[in-house]
Amino acid sequence: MKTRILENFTVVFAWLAGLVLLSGVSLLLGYLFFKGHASLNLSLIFGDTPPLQALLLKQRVFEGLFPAVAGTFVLVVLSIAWAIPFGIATGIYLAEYAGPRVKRVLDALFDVLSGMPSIVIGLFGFSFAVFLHKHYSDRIGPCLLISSIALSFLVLPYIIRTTQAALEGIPLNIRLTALALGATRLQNIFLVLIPRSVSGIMSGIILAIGRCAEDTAVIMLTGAVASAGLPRSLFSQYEALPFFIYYISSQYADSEELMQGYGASIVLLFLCALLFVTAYGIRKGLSHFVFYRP
Amino acid sequence: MKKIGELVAERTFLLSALASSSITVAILAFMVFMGLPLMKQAGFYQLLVKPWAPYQGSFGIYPMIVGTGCISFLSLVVAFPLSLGCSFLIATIAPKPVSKGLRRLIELMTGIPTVIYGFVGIFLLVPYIRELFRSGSGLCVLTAALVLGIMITPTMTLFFCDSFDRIPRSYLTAAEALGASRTQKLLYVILPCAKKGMLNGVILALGRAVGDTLVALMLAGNSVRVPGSVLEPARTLTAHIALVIAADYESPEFRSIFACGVVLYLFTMMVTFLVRYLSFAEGRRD
Amino acid sequence: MTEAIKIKVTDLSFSYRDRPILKNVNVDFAENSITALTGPSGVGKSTFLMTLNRLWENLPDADMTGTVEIKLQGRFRNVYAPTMSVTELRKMVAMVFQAPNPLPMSIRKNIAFPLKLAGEGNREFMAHKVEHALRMANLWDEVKGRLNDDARTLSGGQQQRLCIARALVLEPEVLLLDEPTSSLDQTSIAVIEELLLGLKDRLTILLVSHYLEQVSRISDTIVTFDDNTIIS
Amino acid sequence: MTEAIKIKVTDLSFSYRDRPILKNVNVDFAENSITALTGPSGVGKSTFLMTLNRLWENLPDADMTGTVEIKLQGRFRNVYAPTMSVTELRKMVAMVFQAPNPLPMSIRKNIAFPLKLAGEGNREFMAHKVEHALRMANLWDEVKGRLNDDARTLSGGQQQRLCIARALVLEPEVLLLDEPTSSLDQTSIAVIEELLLGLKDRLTILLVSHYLEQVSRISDTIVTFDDNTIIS
Amino acid sequence: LPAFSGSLDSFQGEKGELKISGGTAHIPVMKEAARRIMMANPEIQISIAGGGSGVGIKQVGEGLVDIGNSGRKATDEEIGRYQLKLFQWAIDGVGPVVNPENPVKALTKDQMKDIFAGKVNNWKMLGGEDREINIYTRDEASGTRAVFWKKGLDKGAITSFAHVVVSNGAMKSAIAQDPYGIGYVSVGHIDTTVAPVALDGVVPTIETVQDGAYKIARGLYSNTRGEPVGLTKKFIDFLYSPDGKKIIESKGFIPVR
Ligand SMILES: Nc1ncnc2c1ncn2[C@@H]1O[C@H](COP(=O)(O)OP(=O)(O)OP(=O)(O)O)[C@@H](O)[C@H]1O
Ligand SMILES: Nc1ncnc2c1ncn2[C@@H]1O[C@H](COP(=O)(O)OP(=O)(O)OP(=O)(O)O)[C@@H](O)[C@H]1O
Ligand SMILES: [Mg+2]
Ligand SMILES: [Mg+2]
Repeated sequence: MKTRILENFTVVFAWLAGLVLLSGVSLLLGYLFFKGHASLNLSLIFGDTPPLQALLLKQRVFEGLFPAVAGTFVLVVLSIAWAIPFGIATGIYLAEYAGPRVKRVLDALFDVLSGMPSIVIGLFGFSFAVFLHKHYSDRIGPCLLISSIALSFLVLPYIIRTTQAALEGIPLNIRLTALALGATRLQNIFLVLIPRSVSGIMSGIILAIGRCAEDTAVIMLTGAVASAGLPRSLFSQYEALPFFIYYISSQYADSEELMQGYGASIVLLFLCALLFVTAYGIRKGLSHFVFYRP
Repeated sequence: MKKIGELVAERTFLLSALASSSITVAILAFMVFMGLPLMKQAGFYQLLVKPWAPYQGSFGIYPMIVGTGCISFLSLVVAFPLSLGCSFLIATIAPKPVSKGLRRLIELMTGIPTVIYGFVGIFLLVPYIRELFRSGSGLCVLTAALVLGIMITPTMTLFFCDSFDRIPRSYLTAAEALGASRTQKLLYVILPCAKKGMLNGVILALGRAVGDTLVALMLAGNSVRVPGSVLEPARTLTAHIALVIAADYESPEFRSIFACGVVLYLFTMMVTFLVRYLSFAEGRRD
Repeated sequence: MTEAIKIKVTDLSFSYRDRPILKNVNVDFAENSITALTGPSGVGKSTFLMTLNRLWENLPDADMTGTVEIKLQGRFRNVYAPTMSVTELRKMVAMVFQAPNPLPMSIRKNIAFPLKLAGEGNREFMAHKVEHALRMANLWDEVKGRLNDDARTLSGGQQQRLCIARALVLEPEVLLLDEPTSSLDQTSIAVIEELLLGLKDRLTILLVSHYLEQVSRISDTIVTFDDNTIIS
Repeated sequence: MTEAIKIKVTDLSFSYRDRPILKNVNVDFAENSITALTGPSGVGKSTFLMTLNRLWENLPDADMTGTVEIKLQGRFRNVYAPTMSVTELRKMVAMVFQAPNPLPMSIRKNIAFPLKLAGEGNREFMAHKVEHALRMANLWDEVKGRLNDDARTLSGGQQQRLCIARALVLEPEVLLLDEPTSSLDQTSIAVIEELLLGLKDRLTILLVSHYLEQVSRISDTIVTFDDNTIIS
Repeated sequence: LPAFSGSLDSFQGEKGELKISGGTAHIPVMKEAARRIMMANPEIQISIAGGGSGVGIKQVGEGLVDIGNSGRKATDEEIGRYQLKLFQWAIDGVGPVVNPENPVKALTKDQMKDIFAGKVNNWKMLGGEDREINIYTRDEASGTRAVFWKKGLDKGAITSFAHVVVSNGAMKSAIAQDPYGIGYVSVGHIDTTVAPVALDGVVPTIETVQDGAYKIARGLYSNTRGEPVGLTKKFIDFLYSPDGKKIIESKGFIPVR
């Protein structure tokens, strides 16, 4: 009898938990859309500036999200550009070259890196910038370059892990095919193994993009500012969407600005969801081990 | 000719692996290096147990450690039952289509940006908590923990589901053939077998809760005091870094955030090695 | 057949993802006898067994039509009737698999597991049942001293007898065995065959086996599967 | 044996993670003949083939001792000598696996792949070689109209012949085949057997096979593996 | 004082980047001025970050930014160390604020000191609702905090119970959200979403600050390292121009004469 009660309780409990989580999240999203849908229009992004003029960089946007969106875009492109070559090369090294001992050590290091709180990486980036400023060049301070490098540290483990997993998942017979035909190790990697892992690596890259677009803690320490206009150079400060949302949430001046915050949240949410679904579509059953990120 | 190409490539891969992995080491080195003057002066241990009162010259991060502990523990208290329940639903209890849909949805939820949780939390949950308990400002440990709990639930649920999936099919078939209902299968076979994997999920989720900055910064109130109840404000290590980074670079305030960095770093390392150890133990058992 | 009929299968068809496995199978099985099912690999023998206790319902993309009636507690019942509880059915129509599949718990708990599922709480009664089942499976003497050891530490033959004991503990009316001896050595096979012969007057046994010798040694009837249908 | 020796294996031992698979194998293989390797499953036949072209070196935890000498370009060479380039070796000692493994590219590109690896750039020459290899493998007539189709759209037998053609395109001196017909139907098997017989005067062929009929049909010599060693 | 060379015309032909950080009270003025300048001359890029007065002084001193704003006068030590040039372009007050729903709209200075010290912790004790007082303060880098602490609380204690927010804007939105909160903001930031609290009978407004009735006042400074040149100089000049003064006024501060 006691067991029956336990079993029934389990069922009720499970449904209840599902309900709570779903209602929690739908409340979150519902509230966001309820509050923010009214602000979703072109002037949210471009303010009073004609969109075309803004996109062609002919005219500046002051009241809209355009500089923040552009800043996020540039930031993501830069970070990914740093992370991809290192990430893929390291993934290849781990999967194809590293001996078991080396691999154990490197694996542990990347595990630690992938579990690192992003604020710690931000702090590292910030103090590194200050360090460079003091000892190297007056021109360097917290800026786009530093932010993108710090962000690339943040997402490097994603790309390493997906590359490594994709390569290691290739069955032995395929691995041996080209080798038996006289391929060198490098030929095998680039002509057979990498082409077969493209989807895995791509999904890792897209996740990394999502991560870069979403992160706030790193950029608030390394160069994102309240107002900067479009980023001009690697050494300039910039605006970014997630930082904008954070900024608005704590210091909106009036309800209009607050509405912008809701709008920005919805835009960011859509952006991330889109990236996420794309990554998922590219590679179904993508492990969330890769998603994990404090 | 070709040999050289091979060698160059291998060296390149090796170098980039070394460069990438040196980041992990470099971060620790930097934290220690920057925090060293203060740690030397006050002693690392002293920093860990003293309060934060910059005007009295005390730069301890004890309140932040306690704040971090409270908020992340409480968020686990929120997230654990939710994740357990949701993973039960997905594993056996819900009908196939529902369970599939739920799983997709939860996977998608892991992609919601953190700042959005914080943003909605401020305007939705904070006033609600304030009026519900008629005490405090609503910016408190409880609010932060609730939002954080919801935030880490998807990750934890997926880890649970994962450890359920790893149970050998034969165990499940055995139970089914003996007339176990879905719930019984879950309670008497799946759950006992998946314990270790689930512990992994909990530890990783804890790591995530401790490492999160935005939710605590936006919702916990950031007061530099050991919270006396869940309705009082508190500051986490991560939020402390974000707040004090503005201070004078040479000041002990600024140095103290590197102590926070070191603590967070060591915690991450602990989580990582614990998880690795557990996975290793699990791998060996099979 | 002169004996009473225990299981009546009518017009049974089965497919995996629209690939037909069994087509219009009609067959009866006699009570208190051992029926051997043979046939080439992949013809659908294991699948057929699973249609009798509805175990296939947990497989993805599987589909079945037709009726299966089994005389349970004295009267014929359609096992696919909505009133039939699938967990009750599986307690009365027990199954043992090709590869022994002890659960990752002690020997005692393995045997007691079906009792626990049935909601039994009386420990003394359970201990008694466990002993009885182990005795029936000729395993008691070998394991009585180590009932708390993990069941996975037993040898293959012992594990298979454990699984049979576990299937017997609820006193089922039908016992389905899917190549229960294929992973065992000669001695273990002999022990299990003897065990089955001894169980025959209490149960109806359906046994899938590839070993023609074995089949002729212990079975009363032979049913051969061939290319989606049955030749008796 | 009266024919010239092509491959000389001396004191070969092999282990996976300290589990010995082959122990002190000594065997020679004659030139321009088909030698069949048989023996129970898991005894190390595939592993043995991989010691001849050093393919095992890509497996984790594998270890080997002993010498293998092959007469390449007219003189005996130790394939494990430091001066021996492993890629050159594999071009001269080609291998075909049990399951056909076309690369995910067009038929033409599959065949041309080893040429590409060897650094060949002349397109006309390559086209000519491709045709030649496909003709040798009795596949040309079947695929000449669809050289740009994905190789994975071919039937199993065609895929296996494609793999043989791909192995032949570099004009190797030794061809290792690991159960090349086990996943094929009777007609395909006959075609491939005929093909191998036709290749025999140009190549030394080593063929792993379980099918005794096949073995007796086409092989000149039979080497049987048994429990870590070889009985010829 | 620098010459009033200019309106926006003076930016003609300039280009390059100007980095500003520091005091958060300054931000609305900075943003508006930057917007005007950048509109007039698209070649100029001005970035504005907060951080607080301490950050402003420090960053300009270290050369990380071109202009570091502060809501307090830089100390002599800071001036000496970094060769700072101080430009005070407005007068501002720091006023205690509560939520408009809060009936308590006047306090004595002692009451306020007690509140911030945590001794008075319920609005009931001040004639309000029976609810705890939620105290909001600023982080340690804040000039607003420094001024309020010195002149408003006479360097009295601020309880560690207090919530910490990172900017004037954040303070305002926190109080606007919390009916039981009390905090302090730059007078320029006070609008209808928060209610100023009269201190010893004087309501903090521009007027009372200007005529000296309200005592917790301060200057808003823009600091440069060494004598400003080029774009930096023109920006500061602009703050002193008639257009600049209008902006300062419109944002609720009193431009210096
Ligand atoms: N879960 C499944 N999904 C899809 N097809 C399946 C599944 N299980 C079995 N099959 C297919 O159904 C056919 C019958 O399988 P079944 O296991 O019943 O054969 P069997 O007669 O028991 O063979 P064996 O003697 O090898 O055990 C086989 O072709 C098999 O490939
Ligand atoms: N990569 C590997 N790592 C470890 N052990 C292996 C590996 N490959 C094969 N083995 C083991 O080595 C032994 C010999 O394998 P091998 O594949 O050479 O056998 P085989 O004679 O070709 O058998 P079959 O006829 O089944 O193909 C087997 O016991 C196998 O389990
Ligand atoms: Mg079967
Ligand atoms: Mg083999």
